[in-house]
Amino acid sequence: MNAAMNTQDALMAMLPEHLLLGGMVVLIMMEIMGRGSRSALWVALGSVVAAAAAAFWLSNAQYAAAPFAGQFSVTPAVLMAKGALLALAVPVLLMSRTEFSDGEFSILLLSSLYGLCLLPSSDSFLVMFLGLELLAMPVYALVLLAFRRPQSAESAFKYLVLSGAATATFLMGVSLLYGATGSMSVSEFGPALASSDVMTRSAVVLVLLALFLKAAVVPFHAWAPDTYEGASIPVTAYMATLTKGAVLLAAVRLFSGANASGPIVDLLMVLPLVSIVWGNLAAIKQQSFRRMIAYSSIAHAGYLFYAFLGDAEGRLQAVLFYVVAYSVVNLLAFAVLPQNDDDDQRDSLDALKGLYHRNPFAAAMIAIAMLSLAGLPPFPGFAAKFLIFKNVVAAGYTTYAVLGLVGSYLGIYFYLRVIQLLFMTAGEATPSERQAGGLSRAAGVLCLVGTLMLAVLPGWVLDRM
Amino acid sequence: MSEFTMGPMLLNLVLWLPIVGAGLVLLAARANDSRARTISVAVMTVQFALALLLYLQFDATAPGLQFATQLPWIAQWGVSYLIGLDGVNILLVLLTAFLGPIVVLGAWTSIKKDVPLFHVVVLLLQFAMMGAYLAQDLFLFYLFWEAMLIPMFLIIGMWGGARRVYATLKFVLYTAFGSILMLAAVIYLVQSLQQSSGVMSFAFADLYQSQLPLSVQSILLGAFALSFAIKVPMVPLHTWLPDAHVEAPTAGSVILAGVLLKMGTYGFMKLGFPLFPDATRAFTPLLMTLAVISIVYGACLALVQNDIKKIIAYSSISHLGYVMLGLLTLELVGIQGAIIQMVSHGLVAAGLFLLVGMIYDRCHTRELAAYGGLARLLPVYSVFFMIFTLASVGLPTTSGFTGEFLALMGAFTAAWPAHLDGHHLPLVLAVVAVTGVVLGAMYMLRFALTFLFGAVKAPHHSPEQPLLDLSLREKSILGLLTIAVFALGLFPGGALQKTELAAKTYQSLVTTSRLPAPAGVTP
Amino acid sequence: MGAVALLSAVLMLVLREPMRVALALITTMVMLGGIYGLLGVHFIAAFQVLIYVGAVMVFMVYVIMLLEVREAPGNRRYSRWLVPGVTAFATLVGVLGISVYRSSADVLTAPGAPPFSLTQFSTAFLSQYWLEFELTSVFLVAAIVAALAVIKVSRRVHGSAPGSANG
Amino acid sequence: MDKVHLLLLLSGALFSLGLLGVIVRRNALVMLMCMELMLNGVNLSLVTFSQQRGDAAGAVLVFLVFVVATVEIALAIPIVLLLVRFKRSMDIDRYSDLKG
Amino acid sequence: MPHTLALIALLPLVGFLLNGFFATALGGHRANERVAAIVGCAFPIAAFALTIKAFLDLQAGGFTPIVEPLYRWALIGSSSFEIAFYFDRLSAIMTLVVTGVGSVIHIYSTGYMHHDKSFGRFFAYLNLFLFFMLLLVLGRSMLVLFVGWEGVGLASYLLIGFWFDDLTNAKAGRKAFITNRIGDAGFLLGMFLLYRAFGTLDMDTINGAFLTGSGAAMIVPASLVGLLLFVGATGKSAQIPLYVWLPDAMAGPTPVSALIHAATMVTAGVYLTARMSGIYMMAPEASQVIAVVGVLTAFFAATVALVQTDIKKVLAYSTVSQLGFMFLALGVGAYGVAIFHVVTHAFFKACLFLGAGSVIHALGGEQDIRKMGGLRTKIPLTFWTFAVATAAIAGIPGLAGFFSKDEILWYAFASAKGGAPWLWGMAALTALMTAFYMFRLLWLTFMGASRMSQEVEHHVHESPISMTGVLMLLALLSAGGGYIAIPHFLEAQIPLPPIVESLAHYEQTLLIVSIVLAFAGLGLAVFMFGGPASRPESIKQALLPVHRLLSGKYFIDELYDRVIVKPVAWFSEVVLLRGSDTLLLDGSLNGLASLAQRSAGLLSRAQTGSLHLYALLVMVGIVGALLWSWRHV
Repeated sequence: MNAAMNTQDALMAMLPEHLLLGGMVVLIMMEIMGRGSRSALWVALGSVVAAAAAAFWLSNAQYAAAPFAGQFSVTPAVLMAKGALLALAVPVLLMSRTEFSDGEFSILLLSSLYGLCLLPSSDSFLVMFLGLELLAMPVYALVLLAFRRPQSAESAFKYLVLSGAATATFLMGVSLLYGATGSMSVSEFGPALASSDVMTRSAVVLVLLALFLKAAVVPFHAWAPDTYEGASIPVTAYMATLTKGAVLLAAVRLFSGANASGPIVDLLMVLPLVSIVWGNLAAIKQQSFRRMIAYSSIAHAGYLFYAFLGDAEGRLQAVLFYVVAYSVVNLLAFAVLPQNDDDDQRDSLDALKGLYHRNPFAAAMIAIAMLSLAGLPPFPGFAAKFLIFKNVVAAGYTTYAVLGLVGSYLGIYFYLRVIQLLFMTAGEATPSERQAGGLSRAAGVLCLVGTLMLAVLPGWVLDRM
Repeated sequence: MSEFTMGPMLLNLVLWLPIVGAGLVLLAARANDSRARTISVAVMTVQFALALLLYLQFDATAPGLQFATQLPWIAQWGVSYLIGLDGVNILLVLLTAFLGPIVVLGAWTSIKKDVPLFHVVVLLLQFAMMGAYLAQDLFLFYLFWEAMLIPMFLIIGMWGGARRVYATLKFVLYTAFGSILMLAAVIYLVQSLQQSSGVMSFAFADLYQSQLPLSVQSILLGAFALSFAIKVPMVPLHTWLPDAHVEAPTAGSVILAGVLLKMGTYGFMKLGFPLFPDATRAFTPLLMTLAVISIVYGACLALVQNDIKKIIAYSSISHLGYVMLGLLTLELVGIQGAIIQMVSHGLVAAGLFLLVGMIYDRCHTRELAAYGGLARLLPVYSVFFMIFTLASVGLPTTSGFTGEFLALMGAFTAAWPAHLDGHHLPLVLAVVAVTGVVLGAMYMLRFALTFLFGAVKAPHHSPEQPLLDLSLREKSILGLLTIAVFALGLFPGGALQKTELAAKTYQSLVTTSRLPAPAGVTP
Repeated sequence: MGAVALLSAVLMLVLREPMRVALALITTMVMLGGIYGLLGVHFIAAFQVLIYVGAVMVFMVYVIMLLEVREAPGNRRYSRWLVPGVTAFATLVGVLGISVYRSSADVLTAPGAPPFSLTQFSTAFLSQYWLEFELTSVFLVAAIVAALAVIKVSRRVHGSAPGSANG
Repeated sequence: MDKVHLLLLLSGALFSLGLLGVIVRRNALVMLMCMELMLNGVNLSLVTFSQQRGDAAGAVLVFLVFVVATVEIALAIPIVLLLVRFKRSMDIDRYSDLKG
Repeated sequence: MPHTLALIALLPLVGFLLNGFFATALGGHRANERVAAIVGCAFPIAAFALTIKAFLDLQAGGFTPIVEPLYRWALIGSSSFEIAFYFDRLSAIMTLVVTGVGSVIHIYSTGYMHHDKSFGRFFAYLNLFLFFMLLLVLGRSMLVLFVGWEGVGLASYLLIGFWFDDLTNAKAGRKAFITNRIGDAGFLLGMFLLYRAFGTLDMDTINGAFLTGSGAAMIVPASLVGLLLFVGATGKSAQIPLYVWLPDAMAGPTPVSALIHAATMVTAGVYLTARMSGIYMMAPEASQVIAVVGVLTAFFAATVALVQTDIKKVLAYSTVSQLGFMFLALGVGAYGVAIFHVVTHAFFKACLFLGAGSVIHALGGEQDIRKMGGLRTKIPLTFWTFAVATAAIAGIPGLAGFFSKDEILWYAFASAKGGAPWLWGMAALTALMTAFYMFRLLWLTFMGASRMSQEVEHHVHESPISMTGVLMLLALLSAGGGYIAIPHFLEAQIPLPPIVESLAHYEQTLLIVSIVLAFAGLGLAVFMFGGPASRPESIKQALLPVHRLLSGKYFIDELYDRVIVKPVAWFSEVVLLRGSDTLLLDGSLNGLASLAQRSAGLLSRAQTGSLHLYALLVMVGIVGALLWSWRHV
């Protein structure tokens, strides 16, 4: 392969990343020139849309390349995953308008997205490590950025410390794996699963646990509720959906082609199951919307990791479909949440009481989101869950599939409780309550379209994943 | 029948009309209550007309699905959009479509708040119920099956009584629990079909080919049965029903009793039993016992209720016990009886709930003791009440008789040879089930006695402001139901003819063993 | 040297004053740098001392001095999770140790490969790993923006925070 | 007990000590330093392996860890400053408003 | 006319619908009383006329049964459920009685119910009753019979509770319906057994199969079927143990008691048994049971009737007793005789009830015979007709009751199919009591001095011609009805049982004995009640415990209440509702819910907000996972 080809590949294969980077650069320039915080959003939006479009286009063209041998490669499926996640970032950006007027949000989000894009493509742990850090680091800042209340700092700090611990754990695992195999290649992870060597085994476990920590799987979940509650709506939305999805895609990349085996299986069965039950139960008593979503996301991390019990073949599809279905409705709920000058009020579940009578659209959208999160048909959450559990059963882990489903049953209650508040409980608006902003609602509509598409044409979507 | 090529299109229309209607209500009637009602009733009526047309065009001699549509939907999973009419669902589809306009008309004045939303929700529910009956693909069925929950959740929760939130949560959580396990079973079933035959399909017809060992069949049947038995509901999984009925608005009760509960028995008939024939036969004694317990238990509890809605709610448990009994006899007579009983209960319970709703609208209490002598006060109302009471009791010439009579006859017909062979349980059960006939008379007549006879007593009634007897609207919906009740009581032949082939198919599916070939033949 | 590193690391956890903790950490880091040097990876050793001790820890020490918030004397040093924490810690060390000792990986027993030079490292970094190099730069850019953003927030809440008088 | 094992044990011990520090120390800055300690522990093992393998990849990763660690501290310090500004304490136990 | 039989049945239905829609509150009383009366009577009379025509047709056809299919109710597999009518000698007799007696009672009612506010409704119900009764007797299939069977129950329920403003009346109606339902459950079971065996419910087929001993008949034991059907009959025809509803049923208007609870409906059980004689002929055990139950019912009901003070109650127990006689006849295989007694009983009991109705009418609603007396002169027509009917039931020779009752006694004694002297003895004793209590009734009501209050006495008046005319007609029939040789007429269809040879010569003796008994009863009654009032009182005092037992009707109602009704209610309320439903099922459900809530609270509290704890969790997680991963090493 000659250099020219390689350069072209480097350009093409990383086109989405380049577009994001370009957006970042433009934004930084604008920031430096001190103008256009208003147009920053549009620039960011443009670059995300362009990146997503590029990813879809390349995926559609069946583009596959490895411009940096052993470091970075793309396949159509990976590109599709990137495109999907990038597309999900659009509503996040749109709903950020009501909270963030500065350009920093956009820059940070773009850089985080850049990290996100690296993950499913990484061939070596080096790139994956950078991807994880690039994904998470801007979020520390983002959590703080809206700073509506003192707890935001606490929230950011907790996230930072535990995420740092995750980083260290990840590195420890990588290091041991490196020692055992002599290679930083991600493809060593799969075979290592079956290894009987203790060090290799510990390495694998540590890497996996680091991902559990990032994705908030019990018992590594504790940061999530506190962080989500302390952050602002768009950031919580981002963390609950894209960040989590990216970590899962990283996990898919790690496991690439390998079926779960050995001690990992136990971890993949038990901890996600505990997560499902824990998350769903703890969510019952919550009073804060974001906190509730956090517990919900803990449970969903459980379902997502269940996918790794299934055969490797359909794993990316299952995870991606789940992430998309789960994210799109989560974003839907966040996008239409009424605005309120008082962040505590906005976040409070009590504020949702009787929302239907004040704002039927928002209430209906939140209800759809909750039902989909609960995994009730015909909403996309169901098909997503179905796919995962189908794979789990196909792999022979029927008992755990049943337990997982029963665990998911526990969650129905608190989602319904939200609907109950929305529709069946009398409530008054607080004086400062307003409808969600126009862009935010536009984000909601986008998500609704996505939800409907996933609900009506899951087959079509799956075909492309 | 060859000239009738519009069938599939019409069937799709029957299914999707409510969605169109819901859209119209949303668009055209955002804050206009009466327009919402009009659209709703118009859509439902058209749906019924189409369903009736299809019923008439249905060829009773042709096996298999009719007017079927099959489109690939989720090709990767072998899921297709497959709907069609067969003998099992045709009457239920007709019933659902028939009750549609009645529900809307019944709620005409009693639903006062959030009227457009109410109609949207009712239409969505209608869509989901219709879909569940029409679906011939397990995935699709499950989708509709679960989708029914949400509108019902809203109907009870938003327009219900004082304890509506408790009731509606209980309803949904109870039902959802069954569904979750059923989902697991569905996945396993499809997966094992794929592994054994290489066919990835959710179509009922394909799943009927599956061969599973008895132990697996039993577990899967257990999961399906749990889900369906909750819906039916069979004792001891019934406690959600009285609460749901009591708290639901009239329209909710009517739909619940009229259509939704049949979903459980339909599920047994269409899926539970035919999918796992060997397990079904192995567990018939248990299931039959539960069915008979339901008959007696429901009746006994109806006997001591003081809430008029609860009486009917418990009577539903009792009546659906006959359906289960009939289905489990595996005798043609019993099966046919079960089908008729499903429809009959749909009509009768709907009528009774409407009647209770009408009196509730006037007097605002559900306490039996608060009433008396309504026959003197509201003669027209009382006549209808008497008719539906008697239909519920199963008096000959009403639909209730046709169903109960055939179902019990089936039970007995099946039990007698078993008895001669030394298996006495079925006979004992059949005899106990017959006592349900007596208990049925006891609780319904107790109800009627306190309600209609004796000294005039009714809240919100005074000589100066007497209660108004039924309005023309109320009379006409009850009249329609009455006609249906008598039609099915006096002339069930036509309906039975349409379902006979399906009943036979069901019978042969459940009686034919489908255990896998013995080990050694297959690795 | 390892022992010293370990000892000072333990000290980190025992010492009360943040400043002393920082000094202990510096000791550990320097010791580690020494180990790296002994291992023959001198440039890493140099980075260790330069970046960690030179940059990070200096920054840290600066902040500690800046934030001379004296904790109330009665304040406990440790959280209430000391005992379970230490237990878990001991187990973890044991587990990690055993996983290293019982491993059959050849790397543990093979004689060390000849140490590579800075040149080799640099060449590798800029050829085989130049993607990482580029990504690092992206990362740093993002980090700068993030840091700026955080500082901006600090400045924004400066006026409103109750403790602003102290700042 | 040879050198490699000892180094790895040290690495593990430092890593664990770092984590323990996060668990038991109440001072926010000390916690941050303990995080650094964890990373240092990891670095040690990376260097060891890299040296043992004669492979540059480990060293490259160490280099990246330097960068990341620096950045994390650079971000963490302002956050701690912000925390202190509100409660005038570095005791992390006082920062548990978010719970439940 | 191709659909004569259907028309016979349907004509009253038309009457019901017309009156129901136009002459009741349902139709806003659009039709006035006169129109309602005309409509109400015209259709039964037309039905009677058609019945006569049908009878003539039957006769013309040499009494070959006429089968008239109407439509197919259902076809299930190969078994077809046809709605068809069947007209043979037996149904002809029944139809004639039903339409005939029915028509005259309708006419009587126009007078009796005059000025009742629900006049139209009454006629609607009566017509409805006739419709169902005709279905019952004309149906070919047991299905049709059952439709009629339950339908007459419904009509009875509605008519007993006709004056529903008084809850007691409505309760009596309910009691009748439910008691009947219990019987019906047995009937259903019997029917199911027959269906199982034959795949059809056509009674002629079933009878034929049993009589010829076809293979299908072997599947089910005839005795079991017979007993189950008899359970149904005990309900409808008020036999032990299900007779309890009939006395209470007197709550209905008197014409109802006459038509439904004396002449027609209550004899449905007799009709059923006679109709299914094919089975009973093959089921001696069942027949034995029937005979015993019949004679016991006759006896016990008669004893109760001895002390009743309500004019209608006496007649009600008398009806029960007479029905017992009929079942005794059935039990010993004398089906034709039973039907004979059905017919004669229809005449004289209808006459008695209508006479009682006339008395009640005259007294403005008074029913207590202790407050009557001396009415003979005030309402002579009523008296004379009542006296004739009393004589008939008491078995005074020459009158209708004598012939039928005597035949019953004879067959009870001598039938080769279960006759036994002790049956005869019981029956004869009952006959004596019958004569006694009937004449007691006659005397207390019409003879002696008046015990009425001044005001009542003042208003006493003879009933209008519509009522007295009917009374006279029925008295005539009571007198002459015995000369219709029904057993003989039916013998061609259902043979009478053979007589035990050795007993044949007792016939004359027994005849004399029964005549003596009838007159003894008369004499005893006259002796007791014709004299001073202290005489019955002293006897009452002498036999106080017996009197109490009898006037308490053996406390059977109370017994049922204690043993069945209360326990069922208790079981439902306490065990099922409070125990199982509320405590066990809902309790465990709520327990689970609160468990979830509590564990949710627990998990929530575990999230203390302490970063230390979170880090500890992480560490423990890592340690645990690593240790776990070694499990397989």
